[in-house]
Amino acid sequence: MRKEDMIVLENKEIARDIFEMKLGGLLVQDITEPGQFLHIHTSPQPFPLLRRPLSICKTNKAEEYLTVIYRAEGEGTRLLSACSKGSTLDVIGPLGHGFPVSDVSPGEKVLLAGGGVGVPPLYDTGHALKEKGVDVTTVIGFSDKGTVFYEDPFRDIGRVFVSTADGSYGTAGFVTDVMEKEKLAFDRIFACGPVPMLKALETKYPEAEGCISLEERMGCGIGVCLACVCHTRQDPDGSDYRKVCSDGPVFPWKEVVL
Amino acid sequence: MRKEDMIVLENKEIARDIFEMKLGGLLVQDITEPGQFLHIHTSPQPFPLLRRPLSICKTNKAEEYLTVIYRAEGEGTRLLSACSKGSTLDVIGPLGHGFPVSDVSPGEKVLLAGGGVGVPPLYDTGHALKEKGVDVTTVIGFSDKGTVFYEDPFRDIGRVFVSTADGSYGTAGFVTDVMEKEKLAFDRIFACGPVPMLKALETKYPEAEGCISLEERMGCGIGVCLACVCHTRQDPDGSDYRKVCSDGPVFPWKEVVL
Amino acid sequence: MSRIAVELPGLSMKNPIMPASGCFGFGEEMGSLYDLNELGAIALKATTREPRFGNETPRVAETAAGMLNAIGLQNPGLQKVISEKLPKLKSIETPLLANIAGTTMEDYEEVAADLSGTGRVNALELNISCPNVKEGGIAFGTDPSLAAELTERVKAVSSVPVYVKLSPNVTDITDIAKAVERAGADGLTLINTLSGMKIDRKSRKPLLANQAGGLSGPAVKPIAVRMIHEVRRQTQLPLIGMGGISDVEDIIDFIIAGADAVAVGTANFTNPFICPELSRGLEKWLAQEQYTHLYDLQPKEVHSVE
Amino acid sequence: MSRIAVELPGLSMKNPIMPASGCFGFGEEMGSLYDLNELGAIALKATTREPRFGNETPRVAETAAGMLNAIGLQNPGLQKVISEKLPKLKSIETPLLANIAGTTMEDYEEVAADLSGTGRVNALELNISCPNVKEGGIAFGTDPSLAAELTERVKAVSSVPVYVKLSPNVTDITDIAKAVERAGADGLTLINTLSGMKIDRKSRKPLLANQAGGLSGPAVKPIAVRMIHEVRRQTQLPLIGMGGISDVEDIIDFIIAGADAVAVGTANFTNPFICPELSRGLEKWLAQEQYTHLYDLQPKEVHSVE
Ligand SMILES: Cc1cc2nc3c(=O)[nH]c(=O)nc-3n(C[C@H](O)[C@H](O)[C@H](O)COP(=O)(O)OP(=O)(O)OC[C@H]3O[C@@H](n4cnc5c(N)ncnc54)[C@H](O)[C@@H]3O)c2cc1C
Ligand SMILES: Cc1cc2nc3c(=O)[nH]c(=O)nc-3n(C[C@H](O)[C@H](O)[C@H](O)COP(=O)(O)OP(=O)(O)OC[C@H]3O[C@@H](n4cnc5c(N)ncnc54)[C@H](O)[C@@H]3O)c2cc1C
Ligand SMILES: Cc1cc2nc3c(=O)[nH]c(=O)nc-3n(C[C@H](O)[C@H](O)[C@H](O)COP(=O)(O)O)c2cc1C
Ligand SMILES: Cc1cc2nc3c(=O)[nH]c(=O)nc-3n(C[C@H](O)[C@H](O)[C@H](O)COP(=O)(O)O)c2cc1C
Ligand code: FES
Ligand code: FES
Repeated sequence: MRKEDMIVLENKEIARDIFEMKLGGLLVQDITEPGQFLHIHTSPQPFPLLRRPLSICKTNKAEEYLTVIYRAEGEGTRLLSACSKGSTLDVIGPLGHGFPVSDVSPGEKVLLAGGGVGVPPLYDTGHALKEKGVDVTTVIGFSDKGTVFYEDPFRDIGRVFVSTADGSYGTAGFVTDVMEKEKLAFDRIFACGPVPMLKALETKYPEAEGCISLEERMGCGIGVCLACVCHTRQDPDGSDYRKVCSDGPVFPWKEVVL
Repeated sequence: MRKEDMIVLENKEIARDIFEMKLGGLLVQDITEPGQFLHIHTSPQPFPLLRRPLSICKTNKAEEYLTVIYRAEGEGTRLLSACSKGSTLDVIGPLGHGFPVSDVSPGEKVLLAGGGVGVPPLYDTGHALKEKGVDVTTVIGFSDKGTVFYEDPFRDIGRVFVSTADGSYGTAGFVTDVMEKEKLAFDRIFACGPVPMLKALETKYPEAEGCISLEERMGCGIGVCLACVCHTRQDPDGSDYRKVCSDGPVFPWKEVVL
Repeated sequence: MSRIAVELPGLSMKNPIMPASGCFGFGEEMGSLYDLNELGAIALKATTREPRFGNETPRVAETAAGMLNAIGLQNPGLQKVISEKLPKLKSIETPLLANIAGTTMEDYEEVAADLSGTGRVNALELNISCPNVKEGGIAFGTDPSLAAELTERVKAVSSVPVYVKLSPNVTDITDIAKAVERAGADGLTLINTLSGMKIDRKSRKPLLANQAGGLSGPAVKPIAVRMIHEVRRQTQLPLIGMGGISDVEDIIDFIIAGADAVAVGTANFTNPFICPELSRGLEKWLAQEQYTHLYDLQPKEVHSVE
Repeated sequence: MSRIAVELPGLSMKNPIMPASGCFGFGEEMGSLYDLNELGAIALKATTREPRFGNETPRVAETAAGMLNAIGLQNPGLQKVISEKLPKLKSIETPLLANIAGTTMEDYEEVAADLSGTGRVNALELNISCPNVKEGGIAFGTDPSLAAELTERVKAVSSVPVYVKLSPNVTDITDIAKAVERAGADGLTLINTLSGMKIDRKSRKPLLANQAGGLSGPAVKPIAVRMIHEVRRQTQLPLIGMGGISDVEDIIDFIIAGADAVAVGTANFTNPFICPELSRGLEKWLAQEQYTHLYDLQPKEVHSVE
């Protein structure tokens, strides 16, 4: 982990309110797993006070840059969206544990399931899997046509299915609807998205092998404040927990309570 | 008075930590007297919370811009100094009452006495006086050579004397030292600068006709919060007062307690 | 019916927004900027029996997302408020909430009787919570039984409804709220400022001449919201909420927490036009979100004013 | 002699800066980022007799220049703190201030006796001011006689100096300060967080699962400075000041107001490296300004620790 003023190399809207930002800096060299995240101070001024966690989407160690994709929604992400090329951002990272690509064997069938701004960390993950010779299928869901992003980049990795909740693009419904409709089979599943989506997946595929990536409101991002804890499923006395920031954000299938 | 997003037309350092900023906008047309001021929100973000009062230095109604000169010192003025050309600033103004140029008769000898960032409002004042055919002499004092500004522009208006506290430029000492040394005579004096300078002037020239311009910490800038009051000299029961923002910032010689 | 009109004791407000006491003087200056009839009500600057100059300057200081003030209840005194200030507000229809302060119970009684007797004042706001004057009623604001006694005595002499303005500088704000409710208060306004201090970086001493001052602005909003939420659950009284309001979303937060109307203080300094802007913004937002009335935002069990 | 070394009861600090309790865990994570020997001291996360999971999430919310937290004293409990957490701090020399919390006086006594008995803890910090757990000692923090009794009982069983951490959610913080001073406290730490609430703009309900949370960060600094200034004038005890410190100038403000050392909480989240950065920055600033010691900043009559 390091704290660095990263340089904004690019920052553009790629779907409605969805921005893709390219950041350059040494920190890129420290990334060990796809699915790790950054904790970003969104303004050169002291406020907003808290950093914003954003997943690393794409890593390019050779050219020393990475990409994040975020929805400009609240105060902090709106400030991010106004950052101009050449400005710097105070970033700490890489943080947390990503998807365990090293556990996957060549030839395995891996399904990537992403919802909304949960899609980004799956991109680097898919890439790493493909390089290993894994057979990757991607199913990504969005609210509507206007917010769909990264369909094409994922095509380079394998088959891609898109759903929208309002049916304005791809299959109408949720990621799980696509999976049923297309009867997608897989040896392992890596998922990231809103909690209802993750819950639906764990319920439909209780025996699956795989991982989910979780979101939680954070203070420190590095494991000291205990803001981001979640319960574990195997926890008779209710005292066991995981920290999303430092134990996660990626957890084994059904390890934690959603 | 209006509230306007004025456009930053220019913003440059003209002496050590002293910036000259040109602002364009309709507000310029409302200016009625030299010595009025603006109340500026120093950031496009909500904080710093309070506006900063800055005197109007130069007015150009034809081209609809004005100039302010400020010392970048605290949080707000440092943010101002980072404003780039083309950006906008939320400004209210013109506020307060300026120097009563209309009271001055052609041919009168007027002395302008300014100290540090008290110099700016005297510039428009001098100009207006000169246009009326008044004989203007300017004495301006600074801490040291590095912070001297606007000596040349004032030369267009009349004679100019400069002092520095450390003697690194012009006469060593204060504005009052120059006035004594040069035996400057005047019918009227308009002064703006730090309180010790104003006090020294009122003490040395108790019978002078003239005005001073005062600074005080402000809340509203428009007369509602009573943050900026000062006592008056003729005030038997201690209840009389003036508001610097709306009764001033320019007051008749010896009207208020310094 | 209007989406944003609200009825509070003595205050028939066409929108739920009023400038907070001390942040609007007696309306003269703002009246030259916009039509004061656009306001839901106006809380006037504190009036005391005798004229007060207040504290020496500096009287204000900036803090992170907030400001400190130590004006010290400067005002021209009861007689001049009646003879000079109120007449200037004759031509507008907006209800007036007269903030009154004092050192003794008798002070409050006299000011209350005379101001309510003018006919131009629609309700009184008992300022028992000004942190900036040592003798300024601060004990009335922190001691439930004193607060209750004062409320009772003022109610006895006032011909208009009486609101009590609560101090946040207390261990349990609901104690005072319940005490003044029992004593007959018609409503509560909260919160006044939190006592704070700033050190001047140059002199290395307290910056304000009064040393301490009252903290207001966005910094205190979470404290204000929490206190309104608490008080709402402990009393039936109408609540006028304030503390850091500066946009429409802030108003919504206060209404959800349990306020029946709101006051805007410090934000008037950032933007003198804020009150009418907020009432237009609130109306528009409610229309967009298809609420028929502001109070539909409140959880059912919470809203207690009919 | 060092310009920034300070001596407080039990805490021989090479610089006046420690991370505040709850903002540094038990030091493990930060220990992998920098050498913990750079710190003046470390205030550990609250320890309770039994393990606590704490409140449900969301546990934090952002506010204007501040944050709310409602962690709820999550900790592994006394036994695990002794067997697992403290041993990991063996190799560093930095003094440890163990923050202890409980529901009953007996809880505090047991935790105090056992932690002070480990030999690794240099002083105790009685957390009688956590606003986030209903049973979490809040009454001890608001009632001077309860606070005094608790202090006395803990002093009786502790083999190390005892600091009492004061709550700002009180009418008069000096009452509690004086009561615990008389009861034998060795020092005071202040302030804990202010109780606040944030409404979630989407659900229109309190955002934190616990509804209310504790406000910290720059927003509360003026309140903290005012309270330290007040307490300094009413007691002789050493004071560890905190509340919104995020730069060297903030530390100077606290020292001028009367603090003998400071703690940094929320700012660790903005910048995990802040504590060592501040101690280097403070040293440099004092050298530049030619102070021989930090305490030379304090007005003579104020500083009372020898
Ligand atoms: C590990 C992790 C990875 C993430 N990756 C991405 C990503 O790649 N792209 C993306 O668009 N979003 C991502 N998120 C969600 C993102 O952090 C929030 O959308 C963002 O913090 C909201 O900030 P704001 O300024 O828009 O909202 P504000 O409402 O101003 O935020 C206020 C506070 O709440 C927190 N907060 C609000 N919503 C969330 C949320 N959903 N999750 C966590 N904290 C929240 C903020 O961090 C901040 O502290 C991720 C979250 C986590 C925990
Ligand atoms: C009527 C008037 C006209 C002025 N004209 C000029 C000018 O033309 N050029 C110029 O450089 N300065 C001028 N000043 C002073 C200028 O307002 C302050 O230097 C400035 O507000 C300081 O802000 P900051 O962000 O640097 O300091 P900060 O320390 O961040 O300011 C904190 C708060 O203190 C207030 N404050 C601090 N110093 C002063 C001061 N000396 N006077 C009033 N408020 C202060 C700020 O406005 C702000 O509210 C004028 C002041 C007044 C009252
Ligand atoms: C400059 C100033 C003066 C004030 N004067 C008074 C007053 O005279 N009487 C009173 O009850 N409250 C007074 N207040 C408190 C406000 O009415 C209000 O309760 C407080 O500022 C919180 O609201 P805000 O955060 O919107 O400012 C004053 C506040 C400020 C900032
Ligand atoms: C996330 C978080 C957890 C905290 N946990 C504790 C705690 O366990 N015990 C305690 O005494 N104070 C706790 N505090 C309060 C801090 O120690 C400190 O008193 C307060 O945050 C003010 O300082 P700051 O503004 O620098 O954060 C906590 C604060 C935060 C933000
Ligand atoms: S965010 Fe602080 S422990 Fe996870
Ligand atoms: S600054 Fe508010 S009255 Fe002058």
